[in-house]
Amino acid sequence: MPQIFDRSANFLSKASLGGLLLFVGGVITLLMVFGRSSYVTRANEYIEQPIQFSHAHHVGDDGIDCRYCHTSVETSAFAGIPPTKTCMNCHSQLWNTAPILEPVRASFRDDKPLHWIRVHDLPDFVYFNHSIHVKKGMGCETCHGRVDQMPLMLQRNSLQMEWCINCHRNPENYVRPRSEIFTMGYQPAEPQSVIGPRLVKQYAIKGNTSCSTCHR
Amino acid sequence: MAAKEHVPDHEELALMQRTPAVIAPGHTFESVTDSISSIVLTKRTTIGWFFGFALAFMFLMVLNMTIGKLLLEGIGIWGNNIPVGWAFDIINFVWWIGIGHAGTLISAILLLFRQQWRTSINRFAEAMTLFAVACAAMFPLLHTGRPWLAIYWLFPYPNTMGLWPQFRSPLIWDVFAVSTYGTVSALFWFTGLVPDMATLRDRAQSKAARVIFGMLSLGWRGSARHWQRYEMAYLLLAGISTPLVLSVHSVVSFDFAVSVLPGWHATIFPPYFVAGAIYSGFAMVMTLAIPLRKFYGLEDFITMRHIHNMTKVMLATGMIVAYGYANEAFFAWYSSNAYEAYMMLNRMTGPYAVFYWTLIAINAVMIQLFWFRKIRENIPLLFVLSLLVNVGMWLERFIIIVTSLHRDFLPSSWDMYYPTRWDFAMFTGTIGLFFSLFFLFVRFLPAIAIFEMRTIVPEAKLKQHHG
Amino acid sequence: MSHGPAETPTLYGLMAEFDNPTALVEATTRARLDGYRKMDAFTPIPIHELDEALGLRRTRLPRLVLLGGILGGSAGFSLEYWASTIAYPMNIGARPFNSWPQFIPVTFETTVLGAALTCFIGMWALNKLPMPYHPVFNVPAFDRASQDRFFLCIEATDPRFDSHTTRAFLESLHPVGVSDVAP
Amino acid sequence: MSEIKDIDALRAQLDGTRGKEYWRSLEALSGTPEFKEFLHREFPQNASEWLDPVGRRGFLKLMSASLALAGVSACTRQPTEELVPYVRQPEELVPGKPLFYATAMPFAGAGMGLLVESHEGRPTKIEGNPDHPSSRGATDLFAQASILGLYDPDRSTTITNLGDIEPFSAFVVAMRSVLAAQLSKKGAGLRILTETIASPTMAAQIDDLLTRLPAAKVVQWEPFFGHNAREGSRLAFNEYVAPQYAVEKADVILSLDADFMCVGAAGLRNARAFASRRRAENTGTRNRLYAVESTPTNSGSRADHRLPLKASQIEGVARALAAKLNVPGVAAVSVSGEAASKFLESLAVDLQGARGKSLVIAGDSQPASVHAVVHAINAALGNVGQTVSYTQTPEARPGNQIASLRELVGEMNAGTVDFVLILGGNPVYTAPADLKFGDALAKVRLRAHVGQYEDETAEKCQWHVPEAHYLEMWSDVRADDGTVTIVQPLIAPLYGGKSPHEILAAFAETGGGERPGYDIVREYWAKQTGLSTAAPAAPPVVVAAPVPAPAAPKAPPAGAAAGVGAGAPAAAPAVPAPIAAAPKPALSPFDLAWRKWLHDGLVPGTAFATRQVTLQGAMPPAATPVGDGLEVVFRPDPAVHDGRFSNNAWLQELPKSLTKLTWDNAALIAPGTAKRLLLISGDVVELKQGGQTVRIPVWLAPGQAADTLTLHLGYGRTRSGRTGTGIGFAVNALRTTGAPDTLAGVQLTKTGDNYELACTQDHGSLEGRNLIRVATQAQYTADPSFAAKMQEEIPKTLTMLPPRSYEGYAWGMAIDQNVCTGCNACVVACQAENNVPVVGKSQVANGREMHWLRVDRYYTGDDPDNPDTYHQPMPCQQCESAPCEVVCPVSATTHSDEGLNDMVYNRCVGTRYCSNNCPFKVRRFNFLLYGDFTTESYKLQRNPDVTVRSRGVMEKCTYCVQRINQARVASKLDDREIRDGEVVTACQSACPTEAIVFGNLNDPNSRVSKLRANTLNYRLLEELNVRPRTSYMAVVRNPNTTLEPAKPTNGEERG
Repeated sequence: MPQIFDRSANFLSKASLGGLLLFVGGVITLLMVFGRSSYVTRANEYIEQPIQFSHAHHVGDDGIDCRYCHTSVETSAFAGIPPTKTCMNCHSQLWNTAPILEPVRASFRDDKPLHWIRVHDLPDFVYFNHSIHVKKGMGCETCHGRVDQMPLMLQRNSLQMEWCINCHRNPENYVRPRSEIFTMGYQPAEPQSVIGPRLVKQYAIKGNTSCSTCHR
Repeated sequence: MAAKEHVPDHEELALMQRTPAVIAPGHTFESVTDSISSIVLTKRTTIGWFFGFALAFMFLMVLNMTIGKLLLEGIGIWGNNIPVGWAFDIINFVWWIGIGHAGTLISAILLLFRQQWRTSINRFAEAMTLFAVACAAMFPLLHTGRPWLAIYWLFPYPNTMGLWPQFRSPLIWDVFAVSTYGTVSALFWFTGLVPDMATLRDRAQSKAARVIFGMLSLGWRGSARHWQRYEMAYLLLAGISTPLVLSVHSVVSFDFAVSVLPGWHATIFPPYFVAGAIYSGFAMVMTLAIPLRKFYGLEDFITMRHIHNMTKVMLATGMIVAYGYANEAFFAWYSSNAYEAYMMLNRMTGPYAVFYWTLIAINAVMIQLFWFRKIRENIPLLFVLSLLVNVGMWLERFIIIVTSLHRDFLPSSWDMYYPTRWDFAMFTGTIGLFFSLFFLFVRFLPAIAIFEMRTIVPEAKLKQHHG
Repeated sequence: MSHGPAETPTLYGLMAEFDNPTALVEATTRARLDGYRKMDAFTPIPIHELDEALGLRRTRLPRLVLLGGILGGSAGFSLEYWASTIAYPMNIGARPFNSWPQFIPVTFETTVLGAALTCFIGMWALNKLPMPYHPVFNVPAFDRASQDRFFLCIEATDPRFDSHTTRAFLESLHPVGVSDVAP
Repeated sequence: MSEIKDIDALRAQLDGTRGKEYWRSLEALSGTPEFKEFLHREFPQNASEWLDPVGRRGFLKLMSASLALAGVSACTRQPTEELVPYVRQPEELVPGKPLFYATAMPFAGAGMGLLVESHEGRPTKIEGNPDHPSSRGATDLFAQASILGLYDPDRSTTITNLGDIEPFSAFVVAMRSVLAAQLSKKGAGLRILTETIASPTMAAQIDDLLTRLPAAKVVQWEPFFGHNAREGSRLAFNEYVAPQYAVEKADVILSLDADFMCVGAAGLRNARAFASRRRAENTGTRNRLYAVESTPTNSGSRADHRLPLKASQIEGVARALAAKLNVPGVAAVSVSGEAASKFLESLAVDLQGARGKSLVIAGDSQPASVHAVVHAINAALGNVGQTVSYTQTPEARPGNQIASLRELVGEMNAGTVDFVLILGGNPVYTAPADLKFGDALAKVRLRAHVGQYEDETAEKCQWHVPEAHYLEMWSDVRADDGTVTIVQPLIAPLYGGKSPHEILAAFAETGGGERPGYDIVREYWAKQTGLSTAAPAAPPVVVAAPVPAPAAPKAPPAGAAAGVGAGAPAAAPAVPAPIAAAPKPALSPFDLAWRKWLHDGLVPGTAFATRQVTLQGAMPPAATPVGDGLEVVFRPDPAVHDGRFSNNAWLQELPKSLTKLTWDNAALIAPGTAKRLLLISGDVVELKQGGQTVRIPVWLAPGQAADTLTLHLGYGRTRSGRTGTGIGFAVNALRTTGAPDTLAGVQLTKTGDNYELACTQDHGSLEGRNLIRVATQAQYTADPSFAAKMQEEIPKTLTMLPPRSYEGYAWGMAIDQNVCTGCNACVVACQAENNVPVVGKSQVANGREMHWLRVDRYYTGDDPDNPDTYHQPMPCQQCESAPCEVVCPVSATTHSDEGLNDMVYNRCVGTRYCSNNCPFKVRRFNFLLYGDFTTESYKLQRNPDVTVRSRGVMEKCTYCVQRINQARVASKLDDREIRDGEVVTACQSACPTEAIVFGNLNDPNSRVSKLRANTLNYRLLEELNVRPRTSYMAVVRNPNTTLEPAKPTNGEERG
């Protein structure tokens, strides 16, 4: 008897074909999204630190300059993490009994370094140099966000290659006067579209996109 | 379709007496349909099938093991080195892809040329193509050092690096060519299968079989309207596949022709590779057809006519390949380029000379046997020869790849290549994969296109007196 | 099936069964001359005479395939062009960013792919397949339509259709048999 | 039996081939399937795969591999990392910037001045100290590789007494008791066995000891040292003096079995001096080098005339020459052989013609009498005061080491020795076999060994104390010209090692036995200079592990992070000398001086004054009778020296410059001799002499003297470490005090065995290709642009591509083959700088070595027993239209804006297509996980600016792009262009002869541009239009026309 299927089979067969297409498409899109999600990039993710150090307090309230702690940001690839000594400069006087600071005092006492968890962590095959970016008028804020409003440090941007490349291709959209590098919440005096290209010329910025600029 | 409006006039009848027919006399719609579909539906699965499948499956497992080790330890388990960066991996790739070509050629090109004799062999030839491509397609991925990245970096997709494939690289051309080739062959093959699925659906006894074949046949009911579009689509696919099949091996040959290496950098490569592909492909069809017709009693459908024609094609393409060798040698001398000259000298007298001369013996000398009708009618001998041709074509790729690489421009970097056990495991493993798939195919799908066979039985011809 | 009509009042049509292609073609021609339009023939092999007999127009598949090919090809080339000259231009062995000769192979392959996919999908779509359920399958003898029998079905929706006269007409074509087709 | 057949077949092939044919067959032999087949009967195929050291690291590596692969794929989260700041940051340290400290490497009786790069307290790379007289900014391969030795996990880590772990105090107590016991008998039973003493402080400590214990003895033993040279000077002048050569002043140089450019403390200086008269830019007259040698040497490979001669016959040549030059007191000797006498004839004339501007140098392995004769010849030629001068010896206590060692062994056997302290060295392994040193040592009641490894000697001693690496200790050392460098530590001892000074302190009167080396050295120098040491700085070296010593950071050498001009003295303004920068107020006068010494890396005014010497009248009689039959010459291994470096994987895998062998030693034999004895490379032979036998495979070495086998010591170690133990063949058994250098009358028997040697270059012939372009001086003057003419015609329409221009910098390299001696320093430097992994013997044998820079060695000429040898360093050619880039499917290798051929490891998927398409085959592939991700200590050595490559990726020379980037950033930070010579590649900075020049091709005044403009400049495979950025200087030879009649066209390069 040649009739094998019920009428409904006609709809089912077409529907299932369509469904299959949708499913495959969906999975691929999902992977794309996941690859850029903050789960992968760790962006906007608070990280427990041995000491609840607040940039909001030290930068925002106390207005300490970035370079007081990150001493080598203008001279070296590595911005520098302050030695315990730097903390003790103040905290041997201020809050020198506060329990929250005990790890710092302990470190200084026993000559045991503090172990911070790295927040901005580039892959090992990427070589980033702070000094040259600072020299060429890239503000801390541009990559690190409003540090002065971060009770706990977190990563604002994806730090993925497409994000880096974006600025290397059009630095004029991000460059700021050298005087404003360490300003938080900087607002350009003139529109960026005007000041940007001028600074790019003035600072002889060459957004280098050769592979060996970052990968060796 | 070729057969359809064909009316044998007398000189053609005369021809048919001399050369055996494409189908034995006395067959009807029913007899054709029955003898082919019964292999799938009613006949008991032979012990021979189980034995053969088991053997093939064993080698398939060897392949799995090898791939496992490959992924764990890296391609260092092979014999590849610097300077010989490619060896068995790419040899096997080119060899399999080449074999695939016969299937498409038979189903597409012979269709366009209205070659009636294709009908009884095109189905399993196409299946062979698919399985060969499946074997080949593994290598562009597995020969890389980091397959887990290659598998998606080789395809263009918007990634977080803002990077795209490097479209100037022949390897990218390969990726596109092979994947296109695989897809189109599959579509072509499936399209051809649908009416036969309907036949099986309607002949099947068990409910399950009816449902399964029912689904696969997409509810095909043989409507004249459908047949019209179907025939058109089939013709179009054939028309599309023909340039495709020629392009695929041309692209594969670019992997070499585009480089600067003496022995690779040659403009003759595309035609010479395509001819070689068809040559090896027909050899493989022969290797498969001879046992197939024997064990399943299909001598009525795969007749001496087919055997003859296939050997003739092999003879023709084999001669083209041989011309290719001659041409390489000639230009090595004529170009008066020291590197080219040394490359040829090294092939003929170097450490791998024995392989070179074996290849010449097979692909240039041995095929001359096909001139003789006696040989063309000696089935067992043909079987052996077809196997030898496959060996010869494998050696050709070995010579092209290894001897060109192992001694190139700077004598200081010259070195030797020796395969390891894992190279052989990989190779035999793919053969295992190929035959496993083929055994499953002949057991569960009609190995010969039933409806096309129906079109060439006498019944199919309309009596002329209507108007 | 015989008791089909009992369940559903209306008929899908009437089905005449023939045992050779010539008879079918003649019958179809006669039916068309007789003024029937909504009818279809079912055969185990393609029979080109039926196109004429049923008065079928040439399919528009070829034009679709051409379109598909052009789309595929241009998509392929523009991807290559965009990726290597606009998205991320790189100096690759001193080649120009737009090395169009080296973009041809991929363009060709995408053309073929586009055409082939259109052809495959287009053909099934135009045939409205997959359609596992169809009234003609209700005819018990229809399972031989995929083997060695040839069927002509005149549908009830045809203006000239009348279960009695049409049946009589079909009988007059010396079929192996005529049967109702339940919807 | 079929083996025999195969081999006979091979020999048949070998016979009746001549000249360039010969090289091919040499190669073919090791290449033919039947030969490999034959090998594999000994070594089953793929056995290598299982014995493979890489494979053996096993599971852990697989795990890290899988981690590595997880790390790179897009959708995985990175593992969290920690940031660990200092507690108190050293003030001179800027995180992320390397510091450079000046120090010196004590080696075989002299010191070599170095600058050591340090990243946050981890020494990572060694450079030469441009200010140092014997280094001049260059280094040799041993200095380069010593950084790996520092981190060697196999170094001994604990003080042991009879296997029990003891504190250092316990050792000191033991020593004090020995001292107490010996005081009564004036130390009659106390013996100290050291390596050659080149440290003034140590010499002073010993003198102090000997004044209190006059009967004690200090014996020095160095298996390879200028023993004969010293004895020769005593024969000639009746005193121990060291000849100082001014090679740059010599027009004609004769080397008698001397590798004066690569071996010995003055090697670097000599090489630089020789090159100054030889390089492509050289405008003055080229010097001419004659070499008479028993075994091919690197110096010999640069000779214009080379005469291979059995070592024992060379004395004859020397005396015959002396006679021709009418040196008083030398009887004329007739030289056998027509070639030799002709050679001698024209040589004598040539030397005569260059009186006062010639130089004759005798090799350390030639007997003392030869050295004496050579001194006389130089005097007769009026070279003394011109090209050669004499000073006191750099070693503090010159003497006949072999004699004193023999004496010591006598005493030990006699049982008169109560206690022997072996201070460094490995005498049980290195002492001549006839002494049976090990057995004698066992007869001593108390034995202490101080060394970096628990080696053969440590095994025979009760006490073992780990010795500090020179990068871990305070010390001082004299260079060959006497200049003193203070050796300062870069890192606190990793394995608690002690310096010799700290050991000897145990025997000192003062200080209670334990004193930091820092105090000892400072005290000595305070005493020497007589400067006041008021308020000396405390030695914070005692601060817990790795922080850099408080030594003054040296201005980095050219090309390093804050680069200063090349050659320009490090006092360049870029980095202020810390005296100025020193924050501490009121340093004592001594501290001021001290800091300057440390900063500059030398103590001013310590170079020796030349000494007037007077020749003794009569020349000594010929030492060695000319022996018939086979002769063996002993040499230190080119890579592992006397075995002290045998656990250094970099040196083990280094292709030895003339044989290209790795991981093994072999008996070098002349092809002619081999043919006569029916030997092919790899045949294992048994060498017999005086009841001693040595089993070793032979290796056919073109240029080797007939009937001479060269045996390299340093292999077959039984207690070396995971790398060095049990590899190669021990040959010391044949070396006796009687014949430490040359052994005559050796019986050779074939064993029929064959041994697989891992060689990185099978093929030495040029196959008539114009890769190396050579002309004689005459041809060059006739046609200065001969090199270009040898390039085959290039069609105008070679390319259809539009030309690409490079604005800004366009980096390029020029390599001068005239001065490349193939010393291999560059190869090791590259390995150290770029984290190049080691792959192990089986992988090398399979053609998978990873060196980014290889030095190709080609032979030309028709006589396989005396070919011309050329070295061609082969880095990535950085082609402008790079074939590798076009074929990469994922743009993992692309071109930078400055014309570099970038390789992006993290993008690479490893198709190896780029390597296949590279005409120079300079790309290297990680077939397995070669990078060592597991050994902690080695991680400290890695260059943090270069990615450590994982499995399955391609890698290659980058022109040290990390250095370029650092220089670019540095220049941008102070708004200027990169200066010429500011970027110096690792290979360039190591090169003793400055054969490698790197710079900006867009700057017409850069040195590299000037070389490019030189008529000798040519690029390889120009006809392929790959347009390499690396170019080569064609070789100009300067033959003596009487010996080599000028040919109309130059045939040499036609191989």
